[in-house]
Amino acid sequence: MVDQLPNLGREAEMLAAMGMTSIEELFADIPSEVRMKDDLPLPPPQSEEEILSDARRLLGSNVALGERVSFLGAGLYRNYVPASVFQLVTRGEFLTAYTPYQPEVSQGMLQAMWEFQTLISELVGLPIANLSLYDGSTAAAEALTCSVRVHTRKATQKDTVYVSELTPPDRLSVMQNYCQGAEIKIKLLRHNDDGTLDMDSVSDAVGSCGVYVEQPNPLGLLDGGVTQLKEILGEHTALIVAVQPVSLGLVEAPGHYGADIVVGEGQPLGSPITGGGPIYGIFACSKPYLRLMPGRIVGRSIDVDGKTAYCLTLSTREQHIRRHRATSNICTNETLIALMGAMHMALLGPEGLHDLAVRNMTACIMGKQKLSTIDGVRMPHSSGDHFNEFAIELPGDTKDCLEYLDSVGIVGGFNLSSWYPERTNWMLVTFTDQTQANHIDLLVRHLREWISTLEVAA
Amino acid sequence: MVDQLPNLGREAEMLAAMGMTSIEELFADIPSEVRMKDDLPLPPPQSEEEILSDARRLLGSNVALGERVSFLGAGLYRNYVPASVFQLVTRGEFLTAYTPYQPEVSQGMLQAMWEFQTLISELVGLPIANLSLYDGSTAAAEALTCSVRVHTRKATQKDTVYVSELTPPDRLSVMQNYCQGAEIKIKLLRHNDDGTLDMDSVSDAVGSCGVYVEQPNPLGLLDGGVTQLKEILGEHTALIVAVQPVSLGLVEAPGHYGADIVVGEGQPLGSPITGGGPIYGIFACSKPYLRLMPGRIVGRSIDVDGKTAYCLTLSTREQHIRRHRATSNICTNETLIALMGAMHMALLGPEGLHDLAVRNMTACIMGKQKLSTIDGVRMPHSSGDHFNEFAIELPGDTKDCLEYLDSVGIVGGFNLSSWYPERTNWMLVTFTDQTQANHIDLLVRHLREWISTLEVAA
Amino acid sequence: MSHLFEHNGAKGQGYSQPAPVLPASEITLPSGLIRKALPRWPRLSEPEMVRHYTWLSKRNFGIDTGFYPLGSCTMKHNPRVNEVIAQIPGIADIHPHQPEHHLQGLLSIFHEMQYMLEVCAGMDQVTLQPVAGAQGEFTAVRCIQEYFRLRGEVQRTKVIVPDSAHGTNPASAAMCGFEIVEIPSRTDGRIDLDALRAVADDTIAVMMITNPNTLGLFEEDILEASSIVHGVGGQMYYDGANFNAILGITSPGLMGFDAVHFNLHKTFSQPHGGGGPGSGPIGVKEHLAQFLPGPLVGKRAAAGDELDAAVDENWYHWYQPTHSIGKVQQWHGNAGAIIRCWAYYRRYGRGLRTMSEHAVLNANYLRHAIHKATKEAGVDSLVVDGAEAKVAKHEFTLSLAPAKEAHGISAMDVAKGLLDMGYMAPTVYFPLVVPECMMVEPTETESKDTLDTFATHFAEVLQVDAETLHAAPVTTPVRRVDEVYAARNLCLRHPYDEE
Amino acid sequence: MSHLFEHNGAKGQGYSQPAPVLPASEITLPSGLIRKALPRWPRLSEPEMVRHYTWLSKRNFGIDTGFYPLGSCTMKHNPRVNEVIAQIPGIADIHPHQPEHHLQGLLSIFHEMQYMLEVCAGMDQVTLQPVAGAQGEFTAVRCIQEYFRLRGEVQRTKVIVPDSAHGTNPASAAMCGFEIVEIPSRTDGRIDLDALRAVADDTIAVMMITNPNTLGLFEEDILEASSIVHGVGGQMYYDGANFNAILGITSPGLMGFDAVHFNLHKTFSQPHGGGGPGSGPIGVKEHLAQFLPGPLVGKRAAAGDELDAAVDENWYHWYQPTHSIGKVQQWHGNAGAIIRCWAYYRRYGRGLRTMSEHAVLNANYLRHAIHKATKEAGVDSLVVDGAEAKVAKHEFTLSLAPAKEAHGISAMDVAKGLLDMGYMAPTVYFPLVVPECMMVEPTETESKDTLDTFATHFAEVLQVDAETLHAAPVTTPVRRVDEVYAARNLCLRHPYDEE
Ligand SMILES: Cc1ncc(COP(=O)(O)O)c(C=O)c1O
Ligand SMILES: Cc1ncc(COP(=O)(O)O)c(C=O)c1O
Repeated sequence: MVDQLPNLGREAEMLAAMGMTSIEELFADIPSEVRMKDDLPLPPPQSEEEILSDARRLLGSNVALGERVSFLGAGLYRNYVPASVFQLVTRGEFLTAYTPYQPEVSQGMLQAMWEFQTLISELVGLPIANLSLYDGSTAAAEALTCSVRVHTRKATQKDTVYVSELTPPDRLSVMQNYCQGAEIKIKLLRHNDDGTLDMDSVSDAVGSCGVYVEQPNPLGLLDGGVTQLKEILGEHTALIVAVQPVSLGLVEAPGHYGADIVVGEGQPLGSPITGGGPIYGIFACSKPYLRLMPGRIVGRSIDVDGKTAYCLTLSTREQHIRRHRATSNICTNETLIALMGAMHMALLGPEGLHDLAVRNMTACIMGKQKLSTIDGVRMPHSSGDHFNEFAIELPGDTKDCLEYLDSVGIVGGFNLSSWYPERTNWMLVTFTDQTQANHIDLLVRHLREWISTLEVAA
Repeated sequence: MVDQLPNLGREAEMLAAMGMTSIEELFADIPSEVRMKDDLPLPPPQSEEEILSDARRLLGSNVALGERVSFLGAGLYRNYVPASVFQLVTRGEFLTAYTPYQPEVSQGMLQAMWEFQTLISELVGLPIANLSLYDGSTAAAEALTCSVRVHTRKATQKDTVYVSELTPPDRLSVMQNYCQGAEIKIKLLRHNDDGTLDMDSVSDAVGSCGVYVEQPNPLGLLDGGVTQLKEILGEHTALIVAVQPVSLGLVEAPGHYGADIVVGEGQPLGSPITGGGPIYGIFACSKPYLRLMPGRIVGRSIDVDGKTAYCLTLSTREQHIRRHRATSNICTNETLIALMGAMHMALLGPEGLHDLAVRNMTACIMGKQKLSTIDGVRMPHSSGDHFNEFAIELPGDTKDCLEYLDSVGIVGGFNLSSWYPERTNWMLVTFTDQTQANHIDLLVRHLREWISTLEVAA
Repeated sequence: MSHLFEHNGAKGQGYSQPAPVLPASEITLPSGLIRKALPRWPRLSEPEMVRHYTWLSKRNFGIDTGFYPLGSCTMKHNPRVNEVIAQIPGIADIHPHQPEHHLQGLLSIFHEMQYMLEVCAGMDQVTLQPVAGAQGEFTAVRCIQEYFRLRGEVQRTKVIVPDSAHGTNPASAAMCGFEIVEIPSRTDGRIDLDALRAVADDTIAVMMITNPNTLGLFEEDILEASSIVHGVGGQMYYDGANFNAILGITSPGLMGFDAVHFNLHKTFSQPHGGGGPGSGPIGVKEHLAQFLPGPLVGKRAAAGDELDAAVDENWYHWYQPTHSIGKVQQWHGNAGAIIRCWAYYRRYGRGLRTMSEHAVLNANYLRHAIHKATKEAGVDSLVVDGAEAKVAKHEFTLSLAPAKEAHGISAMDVAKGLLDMGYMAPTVYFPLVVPECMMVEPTETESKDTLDTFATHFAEVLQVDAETLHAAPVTTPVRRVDEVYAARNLCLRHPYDEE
Repeated sequence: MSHLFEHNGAKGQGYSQPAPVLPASEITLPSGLIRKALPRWPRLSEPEMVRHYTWLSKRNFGIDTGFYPLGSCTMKHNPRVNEVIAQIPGIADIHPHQPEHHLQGLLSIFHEMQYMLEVCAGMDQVTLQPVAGAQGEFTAVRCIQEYFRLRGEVQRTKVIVPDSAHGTNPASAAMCGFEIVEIPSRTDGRIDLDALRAVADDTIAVMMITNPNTLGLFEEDILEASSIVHGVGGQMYYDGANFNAILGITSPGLMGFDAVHFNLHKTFSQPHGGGGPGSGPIGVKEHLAQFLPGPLVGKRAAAGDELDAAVDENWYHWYQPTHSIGKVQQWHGNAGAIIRCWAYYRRYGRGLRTMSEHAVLNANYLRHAIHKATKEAGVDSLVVDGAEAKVAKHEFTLSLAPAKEAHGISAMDVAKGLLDMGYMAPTVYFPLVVPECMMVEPTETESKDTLDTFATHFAEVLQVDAETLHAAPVTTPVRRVDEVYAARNLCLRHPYDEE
């Protein structure tokens, strides 16, 4: 620890300057009743080398996806992040800064975030983007409360929002937690057997404050119906669309078919999965939502010399000004990860985004082509187009199948029964830019083998 | 490759501005007789991802020492380089700069190198240090030619230097290459059976231009005799001592016992082994050698406002000014690696250097203690003190032994027969700050096992 | 180039990628789903991108570039090995849905972090899920809300928050649907027990406090406050933003709190990254543990067939608290930040107390040094301490009210003057109870020399005439930024040709 | 803190380490060997160290911070993935003495690099051992020396070097013991065939040339020069510093050279690191191959028991050339640099020619743009081209002689003026054949926009009055540095108290 404390060994000198003789005097104001009597029951201090070696041992025992052939996605996508992104984002000036309260010495981060806002705005087709929420789930949750704040006055279904029934329960749970304080009712939108939204069910949502759907949906399906929703819902219900941002290199931007708010897990742009965090939540909206939206936002301004300068703006929405009437409690957000996103987007450029989307989508198409050759594997939504992933129905229990694949070194996919308990034989298989043709062949081979063991057992 | 060429796709526009229509016009001055007729017989361009993946595959197939228990040193020592060193040295301002020809915008590197000179100067106990040579061997070679330049006029053994007979042949070969142009005769100094320098042999060197010895010597031995050499040699013969710099946390600095030039492999301070390069060569000397020494050097100066400023100085010694009368041909050197050294030294501080030396030396002592318990293993120089390493004599062929150890995952040490062909059963075993007690136990156990297989075979 | 969007290289100038596994022509999206026009992103080659972000970084101030005494934010040094650790594939490249036997290393670290935070805070159970302090507050208040719901105490609709509290406290409580009862602080920012007694009744669910408070003073009456709130059946919530002052010396548990959040990015040095990411675990007493968001990490002896994947003799596993409120982040929180904070805590281990001692030593030393330097410079009449207290904790406040009165120099002027001297400015105008406030937190990782020099420079700034200071900063990449202009002329994205 | 040695924390303030495996008391060195006083190194904590070097870095100019048109140095962008690759343990953590079956990956890359350089240079055998261009020159001249020794041509004691050559050329030849015969260049820096003929006789061992030459012009008479030297039995040596101009278009082999060095750090973008490291492989024709320093990497079909450790169907192995001169670096050269350069070459593969085309395109475009901009600004009379040639190759020279004459503005003044505009200055006063010379090499990784802006700024600098320019730079961390003072008042290390 000495390497972190420059004044270790100088205590006496410093205390003497204050006319004191012991550190204890500095804590005289802490009553003895609340004092800790014993040392903390923790291990002794370690040196950098020892910590690193423990970290290597412990984290080394985790199975990193890169060591395996992996088909696990379900909301987080292993993508390649260019080397320059890491090297630039760890520059101390970015890494060790705080929220840019003093804009004069924080122009770098402020401008980078203003550029990030522009990149996201262009990506999703909406004029406004904030500089990140915690993740896709909190972005979705904040979108719901935001839609209620904007629309509930004129809504016929007051304090009510509709959410696709396919929404993963963990995401839905976050929404519920965020919505319960404002007493918002969350109702579910049904889907058809082919995976598409049930348009009758959508009609029920007319007059509510907001409708939340995902495109691609949680099972990877690209649903043409989603582009029709705004027409059905009209202007007094917020259409909230959650996206996999990379898909927007091929798929129409929700802002272009009427979405009022676009949210999403920003992770596939610029960030490794990192066990699910830190990642960043995308939040973009149209003008009517601006003053009731959550999160920080950067504006372009001028300095006293008239020079272009950037600063945080519209902070009267925020907790540090408006306190309990704030549009959100968010303070620390995910700026640095959003910065990685910005860097990745800057490197990709429009055509690069397109290429990346093509790589993801063609890998998925190849997956569909090859998996469809397996006897016993059914594709419930095979009629649609998929991005990154699709559901399959197996001739046996998904848990068994995943364990079998694990035993041959394949991370097989996601067990959909943990989202939809009745679907014990469903599995979500994911393909990304990192998927190679031979990975898919390996999966096919071992799925076949697993199925043959079932047949033997039967 | 497109990501590296900003003007790809803009060729026509740029050519047009020059009144040209094809790239070919820019090469009109290259006669057709010397034109390449065919495309280069090389593979197609690759993307960053593909290159990285090939690099991971190819380099991943190498056996990194960290994957094994290793006792291989013999001039390069695997040490721990603090994390901050890598993060700071790769900052673009350092990494992508060139030699500081324009001092006004290169103060960072200039000052860091001036500080490096001071750190080395203090470390070895001599007033002058340059800002690196290529490696320990070229530093040693340049020290020899430097000693001749300084002393040959008054020397009784003109153009003659003496070098310890233990000097590893690869290092000696570099010296020979550097010395032959100036027609310098390299004679050998003998060693006693206990590994120490033969002092009679040293007397032969009186009147020569320079004497080169290593402390610790190539077999790890710390030789008290080395501290007596200057007295024997007198002022007209340069005493050149090569050091393992970490040892100077415990062992007397050569400058303090009369060395005129200190050289060494800087690598153990700040640099990973990296297959033997880039590393950096230390070169320090006393005043009389200053104007005839090789390499760049930084001086403290002032700017027009009288502010402290740094710049390259004494460049009239160098090839870009003095051309064929230069003291060396060196131009590009190892500045960035020396910077890593400076950072490591700055982090260590005096006590940290001492601690690091203690860790290296006690590991070596433990190695001696434990290996000495093995029947059949002889320690030819056991009476002396060792730093990092010592030689053992085995009851069988070292090559066999190393192969056996390799088969159980141990990088056993260095086969001394490749330096001293007659010593087929000698092995140099190395212990560093990274050596753990259980590593040594493992070595002992497997050496015993190997020896027992010999006995069975016999 | 002044901004990213001025770069517009030829098509395909971006980052080059390997070919797709199938030709793009295999994609047959219906036209309604096909994107018509790609985003108008810039086109940069790698050299241009590297230079752009290097340039931006040089226009940004971080701890690495200078002293950052931003009160309440604990801008301490971020050890570099932690960044190396966070890049190990066993954390960077793992998926939260992998099976437990793929993640024993991660789970064991999570378990160790839960335990460490529990013993440091004197709490019974910690969850690592919340990803920032504010989310921790929200999560804990949600848990307490469910606790009361289950007990049928639905009349508890109010949360008490001192007026000096951080804005996230009332915002988080309001998000849960509570009514906020703001009580005035005393002039030293300390809690006014009478004001508390006046509002304490059985409609109170929670009281939220920071200790040391936002003036950097320890609430000596904290046990009394706790007993008032507990007396009416309410719960005590500890805002852990100032935990750096008391670690190993006292704990929220000993002070009578029922729940607490940690700002790991402050106390345990996850780099702040220009505004995030953070990590905001919460700890609670036994009676609240069943309401925490899940899953939590438990451990039990490893079974024989588990030993292969185990990291020690234990098996670490996820489990759900029985009455869990559900989730507040979809995954397992900011795992990457937690790993860094684990590496940070390991450096100190049981010696964490030393960290807090030095944080408090440095703060008091700097407070002393500033008063000494201003006295020696004869400008001590221009600045007074924000509180009359012999000792501060890890931060302290100054009031520039006298300077304002005498010379028209505001706290903001002094802040901008300090920027010109190469410092980040302390927090200004917070807390509001101190007029023309500057809130100074040096942290334990600043050297005595830095503190001495800062004190001298602070005194120097006070000697600058008002006109010059109003014009400060002059040495920064831009000069004083017009925040009103920004709000009046909203420009939240590059306007392209629309300007 | 203005320098490292002002940091003097308490004892043990450095980087903390694990305990040694045995107590220090086990060390029993005789007193004569024990160090009496530790070096007077500074004592810094990690936060202080990080801030110190961050601060220093901010006072340094690199390619990442701005345009770096330093002629002859090829300051191109350094792709970032190469740095990631160089940190892979399979290169960073390997020892040159490991057995071949531990290093098949490394050896295969070395083999590929030997091959790639051979085909690019039109040579028969490459060694990667020399660690810089100058060492490459030395090594090649040594090989030629041994070649002649073996042939008994000991009368060849001279090396011809044009007066425009880089200083390392004569220095390297002199180190080998050769006498230097300097021949004058023509005014365009090109070789004077008559001057060459005048000195060419059977005492000549080698002629060393760069092509394109130091003025950036292609030596159109190169075949004639080669045949003159070969005619008297001498060898032709190609200084590869300017290889970036011709890769894939022509080759030293086609031009009649017998030996060549590569500055991998220039052409193949090992970052220059403030002065190094570099890598200076050499290539030679068949007749010289046996003299190369060893070991070289060869390949053969892998045997059955080797396939486990093999990276493909081949076995890569070290071998010694029969008449090897021995070694010039103790290990295998700068392996870490070679790996980076391998990664660099792989980006282009057979498309390396495009790289050279763009290097030449950019240089000619910039040359054109500067003349256009100075013309438009009406200051074209102040600067003329260093050579009368329709096209330059990858660099070009300008002469500020008219500016000097007309206004007393020297090349150095213009250089310093450019620093004030945020650029690294071009190389100045080299080559000497151009009066008041500036040597400009933009490289292929600069955008057209950067070149255009630089041209405009260049013209602007020429419009600044002489007095102002003499005082430049004013915006840099320090102003014009007194190099004479430095040499007269030698201060080569921190003086401690001795000052
Ligand atoms: C006192 C206090 N409480 C709560 C918070 C909110 O924490 P976070 O920013 O991590 O959400 C802060 C952050 O600045 C704080 O200073
Ligand atoms: C023309 C020329 N030749 C040779 C060299 C020497 O190469 P190095 O610096 O790699 O030793 C240089 C380096 O600047 C050069 O420009």
